[in-house]
Amino acid sequence: MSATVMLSAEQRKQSRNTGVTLIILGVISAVFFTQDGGSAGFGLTEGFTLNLSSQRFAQVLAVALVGAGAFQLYRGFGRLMNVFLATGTALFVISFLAWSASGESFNFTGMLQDTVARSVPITLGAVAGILCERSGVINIAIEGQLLFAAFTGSIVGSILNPWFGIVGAVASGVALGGLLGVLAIKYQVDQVIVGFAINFLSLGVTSFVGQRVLVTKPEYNYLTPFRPIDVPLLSDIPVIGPSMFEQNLFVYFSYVVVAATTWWMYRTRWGLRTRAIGEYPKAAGSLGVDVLKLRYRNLLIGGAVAGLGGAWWPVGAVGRFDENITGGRGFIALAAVIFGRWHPVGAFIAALVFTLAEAVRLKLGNLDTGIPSEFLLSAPYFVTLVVVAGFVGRSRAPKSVGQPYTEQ
Amino acid sequence: GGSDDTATEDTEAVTEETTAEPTGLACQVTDVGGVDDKGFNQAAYEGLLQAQSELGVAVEYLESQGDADYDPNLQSFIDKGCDVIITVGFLLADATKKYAEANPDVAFAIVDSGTSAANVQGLTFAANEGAFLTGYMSAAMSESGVVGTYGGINIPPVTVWMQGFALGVKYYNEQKGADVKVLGWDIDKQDGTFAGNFESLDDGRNIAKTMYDEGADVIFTVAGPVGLGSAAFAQETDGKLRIIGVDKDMSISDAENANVYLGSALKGVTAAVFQAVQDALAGTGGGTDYVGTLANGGAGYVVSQEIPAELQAELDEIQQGIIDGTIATM
Amino acid sequence: MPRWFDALGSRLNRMSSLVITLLAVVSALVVGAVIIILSDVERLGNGEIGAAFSELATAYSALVRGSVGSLRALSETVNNSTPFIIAGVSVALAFKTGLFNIGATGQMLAGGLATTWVGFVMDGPAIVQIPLALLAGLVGGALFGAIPGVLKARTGAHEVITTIMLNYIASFTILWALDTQLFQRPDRSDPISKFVSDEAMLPKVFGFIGLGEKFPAHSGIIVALLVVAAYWWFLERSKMGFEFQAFGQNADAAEYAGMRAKRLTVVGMVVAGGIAGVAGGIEILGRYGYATQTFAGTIGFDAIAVALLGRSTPLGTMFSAILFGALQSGGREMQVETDINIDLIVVLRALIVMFIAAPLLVKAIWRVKSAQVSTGQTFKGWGS
Amino acid sequence: MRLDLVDITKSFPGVLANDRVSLNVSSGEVLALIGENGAGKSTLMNVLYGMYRPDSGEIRIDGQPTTFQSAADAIAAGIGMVHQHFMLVPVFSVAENVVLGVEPTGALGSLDIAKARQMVKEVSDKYHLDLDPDALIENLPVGIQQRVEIVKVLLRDAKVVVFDEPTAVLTPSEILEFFEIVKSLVDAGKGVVFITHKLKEALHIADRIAVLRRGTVVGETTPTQADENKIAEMMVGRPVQLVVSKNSAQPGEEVLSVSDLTVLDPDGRTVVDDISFAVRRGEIVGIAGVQGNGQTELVETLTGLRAANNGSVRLGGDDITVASPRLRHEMGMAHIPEDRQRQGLVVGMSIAQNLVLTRYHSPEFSNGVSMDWGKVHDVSEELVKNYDVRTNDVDNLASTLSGGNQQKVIVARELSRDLRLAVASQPTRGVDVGSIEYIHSQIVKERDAGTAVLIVSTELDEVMALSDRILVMYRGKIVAEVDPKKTSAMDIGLYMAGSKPQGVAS
Ligand SMILES: Nc1ncnc2c1ncn2[C@@H]1O[C@H](COP(=O)(O)OP(=O)(O)OP(=O)(O)O)[C@@H](O)[C@H]1O
Ligand SMILES: Nc1ncnc2c1ncn2[C@@H]1O[C@H](COP(=O)(O)OP(=O)(O)OP(=O)(O)O)[C@@H](O)[C@H]1O
Ligand SMILES: [Mg+2]
Ligand SMILES: [Mg+2]
Repeated sequence: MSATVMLSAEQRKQSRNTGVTLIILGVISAVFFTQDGGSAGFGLTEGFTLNLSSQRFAQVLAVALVGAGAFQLYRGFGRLMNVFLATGTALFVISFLAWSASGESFNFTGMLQDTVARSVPITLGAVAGILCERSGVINIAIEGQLLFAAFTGSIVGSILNPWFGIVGAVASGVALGGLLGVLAIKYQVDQVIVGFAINFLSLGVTSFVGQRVLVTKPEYNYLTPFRPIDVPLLSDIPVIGPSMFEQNLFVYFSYVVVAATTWWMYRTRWGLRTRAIGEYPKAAGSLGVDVLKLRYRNLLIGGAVAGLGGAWWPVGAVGRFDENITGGRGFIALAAVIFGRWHPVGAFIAALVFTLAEAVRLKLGNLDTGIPSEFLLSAPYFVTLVVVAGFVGRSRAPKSVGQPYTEQ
Repeated sequence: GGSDDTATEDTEAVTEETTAEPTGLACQVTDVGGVDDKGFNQAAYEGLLQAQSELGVAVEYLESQGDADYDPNLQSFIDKGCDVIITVGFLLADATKKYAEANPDVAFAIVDSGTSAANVQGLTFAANEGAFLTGYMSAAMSESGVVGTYGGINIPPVTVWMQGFALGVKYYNEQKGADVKVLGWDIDKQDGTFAGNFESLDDGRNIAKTMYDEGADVIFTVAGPVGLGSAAFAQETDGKLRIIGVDKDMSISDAENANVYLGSALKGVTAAVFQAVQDALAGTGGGTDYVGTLANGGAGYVVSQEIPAELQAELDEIQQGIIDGTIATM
Repeated sequence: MPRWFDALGSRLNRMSSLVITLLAVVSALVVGAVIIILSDVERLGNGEIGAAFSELATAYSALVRGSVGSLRALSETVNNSTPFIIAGVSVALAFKTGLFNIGATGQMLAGGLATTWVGFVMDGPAIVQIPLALLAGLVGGALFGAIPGVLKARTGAHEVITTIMLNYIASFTILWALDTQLFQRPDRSDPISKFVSDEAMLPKVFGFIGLGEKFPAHSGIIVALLVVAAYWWFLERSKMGFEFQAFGQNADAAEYAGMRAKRLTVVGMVVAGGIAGVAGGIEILGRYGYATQTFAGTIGFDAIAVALLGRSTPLGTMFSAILFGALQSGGREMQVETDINIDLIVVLRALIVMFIAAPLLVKAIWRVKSAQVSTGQTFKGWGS
Repeated sequence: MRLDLVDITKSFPGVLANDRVSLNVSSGEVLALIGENGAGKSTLMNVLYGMYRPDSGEIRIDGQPTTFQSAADAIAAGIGMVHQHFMLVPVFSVAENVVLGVEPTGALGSLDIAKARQMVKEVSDKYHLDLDPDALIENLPVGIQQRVEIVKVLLRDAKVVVFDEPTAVLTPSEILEFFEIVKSLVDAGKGVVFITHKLKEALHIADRIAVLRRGTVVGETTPTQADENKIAEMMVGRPVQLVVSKNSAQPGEEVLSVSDLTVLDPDGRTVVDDISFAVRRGEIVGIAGVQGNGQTELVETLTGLRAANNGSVRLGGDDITVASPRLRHEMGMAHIPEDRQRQGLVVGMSIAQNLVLTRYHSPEFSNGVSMDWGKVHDVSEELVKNYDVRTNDVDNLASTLSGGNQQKVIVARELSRDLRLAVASQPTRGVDVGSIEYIHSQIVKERDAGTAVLIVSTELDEVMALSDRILVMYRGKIVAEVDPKKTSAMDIGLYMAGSKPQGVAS
């Protein structure tokens, strides 16, 4: 008997869920998105706007989705399952947009551009979290690290210049990473408690000191953020180019960080040891790897990455700090860590899913859909919920994350 | 108490010179977001400071961190023997009513809400009037024929601005047979684009960017600090995108970005609060409603020098029309 | 080793761990003081070091006076502690079941809204209304808590993600709800609900002996203490409590023993959500009498710190909740008497949590010997 | 080189694990270290390996006193260790595990995985331990995992190699292979410390035998001077019954009947492949097989922890293929799980609570809402006494018990009630002779009381000693049914390895 003929309960459940999902999406687009006759303009480049008939598109898509779903239930795509699911979902989103934009047009490329730009702090925050958790330390403090870094970044950046702002932000990220390290590793404090404490500490200190100092000295809280820089050649690619390569340095930083961390995590000695101490520290320890030192190191690097992410607010976006400016982005990043399955690229994608949903909801605000603004506001969170429940499901954390390591 | 620098200095100054005779104690309870919120809490507090210097009253304020703080803060001020207590924001309406009724001998005034007791003066504002004019002005100044607006959250004190703005644009279209489009507020549905908060500046940046991508070249921000993010983005567009500030003249409050502000729609909170303190000390004002309008200067707008003289003339005309009620702004 | 010896040892430990806790609080206050002084730019600028320090003294004494200094202060502390206790138990119970409930805020909103609804649609004697309204809160919170539970049981979606998302969704949904005919107060255009009927409001706890004026704390504290007692009974005596803890500590063993993982996950979140819902209801019936978008404030989130600090035990959670409540009322008084902004409270809270959670650190700082200290982890990783 | 442990003392909170222990081992010799559970063997070796620092006493290498700050020092000093619980990262490949800590690197510290593979190859070829460097550890049978551990040690060219209970998980043939490896190590001039419970093996391979009891060395002897009984007595401190005494079975009607049972793992691989068999009341059926041939999945399916993809399971005529674990339990099925730490116990709970883990809900202890802990306490005291669990208080945490006693808690819990079927998986893994003797006698008692017993063990001796019939599992199939009295361990070992003994028709 071979596996292709028979499926385990898990697999059956998964493939069934996929099939059902596809069909549901199909039905939805059949029922709703075919309502409106008009054609929707997707602004792709300066000159060119792609007009597609929301009705036609939805009809075709509906048939395709239901067909695919049925096939999935009846035979199963096997390996390709997730590819179909992803494509199906993407097309569904487009159909949804076409429906809402029918009779009007909107700047599609600009939407993607915002999606990428806004993903920066979430991605960097998540990578910071991954660096810590891969080596076995839970980092709930991402929000706090981002917030504090934004604070120092703005002050230092205003007094000296934006570049120093980044340095200051990174430094404060490292400092908080160190604090997390000392408490979680040396004094073996409950790691989740430390994380929360650091979050409260950052919120409190930045608000308190901010109020006492920045109000007195507004000049310490104004700097000129980075402007977008076009990457030669790449930025000329239609749609992709403007969305990914007409951005400011922070976006490019985040590309580099994601790529570097991935390489570092899976292709280097450090990475191997890091994953080892996250999975089974005793094993690494028994081979003479200095578990604690490595954990410290990763927490500091993670802090630096979070610091860079925090610098995005003053230096990469709005040129100043304000009370609680990060507004919970660090917790979205935490979700992205899990959602992205502790993989930098996964986290990047997770962040994009979230910010795409945000960008879409803003477009919808300008288009004529009957949806109340309160529901539009919750859309990004709702989408994340659905995506995590529907596609991501159970994800495997590093085995020993959260458990302090003692040599004896 | 209070940690606003000017506050401390002046309070000390006052308490020193008036350990002799403070003419009274004027107190303010803010809603969430302190007296540094670049919004109405700050505006109201400036009214108190004005009263402090001009009327020689001592001033105090308490910041509320959440709804749970309203009652205790009011109680503290009752205990402190404040002569007049200014509460800021409709969120404090119920608490204000409660304490006003319990303490008939203390004078209260509440910003953004009507009177609710014999000793409460309501301070409300026809914010839509100023917004209407900035809307007209924006429409006139827009080259792209698209303007935008967005709010913090979907509550009347916010949407009243957006409504006035949109109506101003509508009026411009009617007058000039133009077709200037408004993003972010739908007059019929009474709904539009919101940041969902009053703190995340990058939301402001992102919303401005999104509207800019859809062609908007003037954006009216009604979300407190969030608007600063829009200004920051406008900076990047090198003058292609202009911002209309709210509450106060943002070209002053956000001096660094002064150049991006095409104007601001104003709400005379500061003046009203000053007036309220004065009335309270005089024992008048209780049970009445002060409504700030273009007429009494309690609502208004400012524009940057650059706007052409004839547009300014039109604006003055419209302003007159609004004042004598020939032009509807709601 | 003889039993009495163990007993003695553990008593000594408990005592010394009390000492450690006190030292932790002291350490926090010291660090807080440093922050206050250093951030007092004007005074330092003008070289008025003395003034800065005297303000510091005022601040800290105000902190004490405002939290326990008078009957009114005490009663404020009680009112503040009440929701912390209940929501804290919600989070703690989830921890015991191996679940990380970040969603107490959303569950409070859901429960509070349900309570409000019952509060204003029905009338009748308090004895009927109050229990029913709170029951509604329980149900509301439970239903909202069920979502992450079922999602985890069915799809494995991690509750940390889902509860965070649901908090945002809840806060926007309540904003919408408060604008609907059903909830919105007729004479108001802003998102604020109708008043619950007077009978539904919780009476003052000492009203019956005429202390209602001097000690205005509402009787929600009684509910809170009942919740703590119930939580204790649940953990120590109940069958399901045993299942929850077995599952929380070793899911494989629990399944081996015939417990139903999926059901426990769902029920665990339902119960936690229900308790948080009651916390929301208590705030409505005890404090406000109506619902706004922000009535839950950050209680649901602070409750996580409360539960962590209390090691998720009934008494521990209760005491840390009371500490948080005291800091809150103390902070208000501090703001009244000094120029120190209330945000400082958040700082102090963070420092206290940090130091109390780090006994080894405190011992190192204060050169304390002895005292066995636990360094257990409340939340054992992300599972998988 | 010569290695001396002198007066090593090491205590843990509440436990004196090693008490002035002195031992020595030199190149080219095998020292067997024997002792009950909790005697302190692992602790002593962890001290030697720098994982623990001793409270007092010292380590000498060729007479030179040395102190190890960490494992790194010990490794540098030429000491290698194959731990009782393998120190392998399950999600890593063989090569990654082997080179961890001594990774060959290229530019920018990038891993040179090709070099790593080659390093593994060299060593494994040299000592004839064939290994696929790219296989994932979690997919490897324990026997192979152990080879990886050995290669790890050899790669760091250790001069003294410590094996902590290496044979517990091996088949007879694997054990023989293992002894070959040990010999080749000794021939290569290495000193070997060999920790075991299995006296036979100690006698077979060791040059010297040291016996540890309650943290102290109670004696040292040599295979020529001593025999099994003598050593066992030294270990336990009293004469021990080594061979299971049982009279022949009186099989009754079928209790458990399994037909065409097929099970897939989550990834869809077939792990139990169309199995059919029956167990009758009053008999002990043993399932022999190398770990990882589907026994685990079979047991989990029989006990309701895993869903069957095909086929049926019947208990006394009732179809229980889809019954929940609890229902099966209530129908009189007992389950002694293979991994006591992972499944059998909640170590953070009290011994008493663990003793009722599978029946806390019964009317005896609970009215459905609340628990009667008083009752639980009394029953537990009783069980602890009857099943000889060594503890001074049933309210102590289960984690405070040594391995053997933890196992007895499970046995007590599962066997102390009226049963129709008892499924016991690795009932005595890592348990000392004293406890083994006891647990075995309990199992036989169950059989004689008319229970159908299914034993699954990778320790062939155990299966042979206990079973009335033996089924051999290989690659998810039952490849043979043999009578232990008529078949040799060697032949069964061959079945377990997938081949057939000579003279057996295919
Ligand atoms: N043994 C049980 N008793 C009662 N309720 C249960 C039990 N097991 C699960 N549940 C609840 O019922 C729901 C469905 O359980 P089920 O085991 O069918 O989930 P499932 O494995 O996703 O099912 P399927 O594989 O058919 O999708 C679960 O979400 C859980 O809340
Ligand atoms: N890390 C530890 N903390 C506390 N006690 C420990 C620790 N490790 C071992 N012990 C205790 O020390 C004693 C010796 O344990 P050790 O593991 O050395 O025995 P052992 O001879 O290896 O037993 P086994 O044959 O089961 O492996 C036991 O009582 C054990 O409970
Ligand atoms: Mg503040
Ligand atoms: Mg051992």
